Amino acid sequence: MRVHLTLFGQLSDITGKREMILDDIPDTATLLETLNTMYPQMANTKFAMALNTKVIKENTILHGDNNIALLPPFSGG
Amino acid sequence: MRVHLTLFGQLSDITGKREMILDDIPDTATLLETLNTMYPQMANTKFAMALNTKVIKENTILHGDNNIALLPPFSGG
Amino acid sequence: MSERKPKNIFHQGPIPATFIAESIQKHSTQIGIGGHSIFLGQVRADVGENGKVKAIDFTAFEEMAIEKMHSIREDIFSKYPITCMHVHHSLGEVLAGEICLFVFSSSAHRKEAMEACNEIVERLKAELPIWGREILEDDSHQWKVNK
Amino acid sequence: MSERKPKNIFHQGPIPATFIAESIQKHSTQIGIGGHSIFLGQVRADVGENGKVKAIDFTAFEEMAIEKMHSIREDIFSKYPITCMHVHHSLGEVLAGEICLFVFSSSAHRKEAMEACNEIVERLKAELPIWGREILEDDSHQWKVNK
Repeated sequence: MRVHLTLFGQLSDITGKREMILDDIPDTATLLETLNTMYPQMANTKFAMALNTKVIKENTILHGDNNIALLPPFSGG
Repeated sequence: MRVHLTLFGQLSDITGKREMILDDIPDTATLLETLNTMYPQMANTKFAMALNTKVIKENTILHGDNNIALLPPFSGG
Repeated sequence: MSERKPKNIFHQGPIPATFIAESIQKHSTQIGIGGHSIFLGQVRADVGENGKVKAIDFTAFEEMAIEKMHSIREDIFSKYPITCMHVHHSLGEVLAGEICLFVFSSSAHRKEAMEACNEIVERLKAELPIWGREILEDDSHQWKVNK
Repeated sequence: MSERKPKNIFHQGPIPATFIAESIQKHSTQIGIGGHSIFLGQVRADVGENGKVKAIDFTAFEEMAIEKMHSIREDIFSKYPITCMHVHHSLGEVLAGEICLFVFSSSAHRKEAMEACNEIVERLKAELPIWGREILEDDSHQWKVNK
């Protein structure tokens, strides 16, 4: 499956990117493994994952097109 | 002793006056008796008494000139 | 802290929104501030058994109110690490929908500004010798009662 | 209450004091309101081990933030008898001393407006996907951490 990934906060510093497209990602656990291989520093950063604006905590099987955002701790206000 | 009396809130409605001067008032208990005789309606109204901006609760002997204010319950804000 | 002098808190008539904006704007030079808490009292068109309130005419024992507000200010500054606080209260007539009270506190962190602001409002309503004469739509009046 | 639609809360750059004044002024027609509670977040020139903050550059996951703010709004309206609430948050660069957050709630009686305002601020800081990139005086940056 194709993943449109958006990276916020310090994750955009670590990856040097605000957005990425990744193909052949069957589930979110695979996405995380792939990212950790590409950017080992990400393992040191706490973040949540949102699929189409909903935060997901468990491994989730992906279908069709997927907008996934990686969210470091919020610091608005 | 002379008392410069200032009446606030509903007390100015009851007395029809914002200020009064009363002579020969030896203490605050006498002041209250005098006012209750002049304006019997005042007995139905709750108020505090301030001598020169300080609230007094006990009968107080008056000396020299005295600025006394009668303060119904506050309703600012 | 004893160098603070009593400030006049009274403002003739309603407090304009532009006055509030100017007060906020003045704090932009104080770059240690992280949060401002503001409370505004607005004259409410209360409907009671005698009719609907169209305005409140405020009077105060000004000298005593300013002294009392000064002592509240000293207490608040010693209790909360705030940067500044400002209080403005209307005198005279304020129409329903207009602002009659403006309380403004600022601090490095939000909680202190909010707690200070709330406490200032509670204390000034209870302790300042100010009276509101509610003017009803038929031009009769009644004295406001704070709950 | 389900007819309320998600509102955009984002404002490009700092929130001007005049914008706040206009927002206050608009409420003068709502004569059932007795109190307004306002919280303003101001960018603080924090000094840390890496230097002094001169600005914060805010980014947000806007779509999610607006959805989330909508659900906070529904919760607040069902919990407190408030008349209205407004939230505005900056995006992009906001200099130290400038306003980056404006939360405004109004109700007939003061306590509800104050409690609602405090709760909105707490929840939005914890729940909205917004990030502050602190720009230091030497033009390096670090990511803001909310306590």
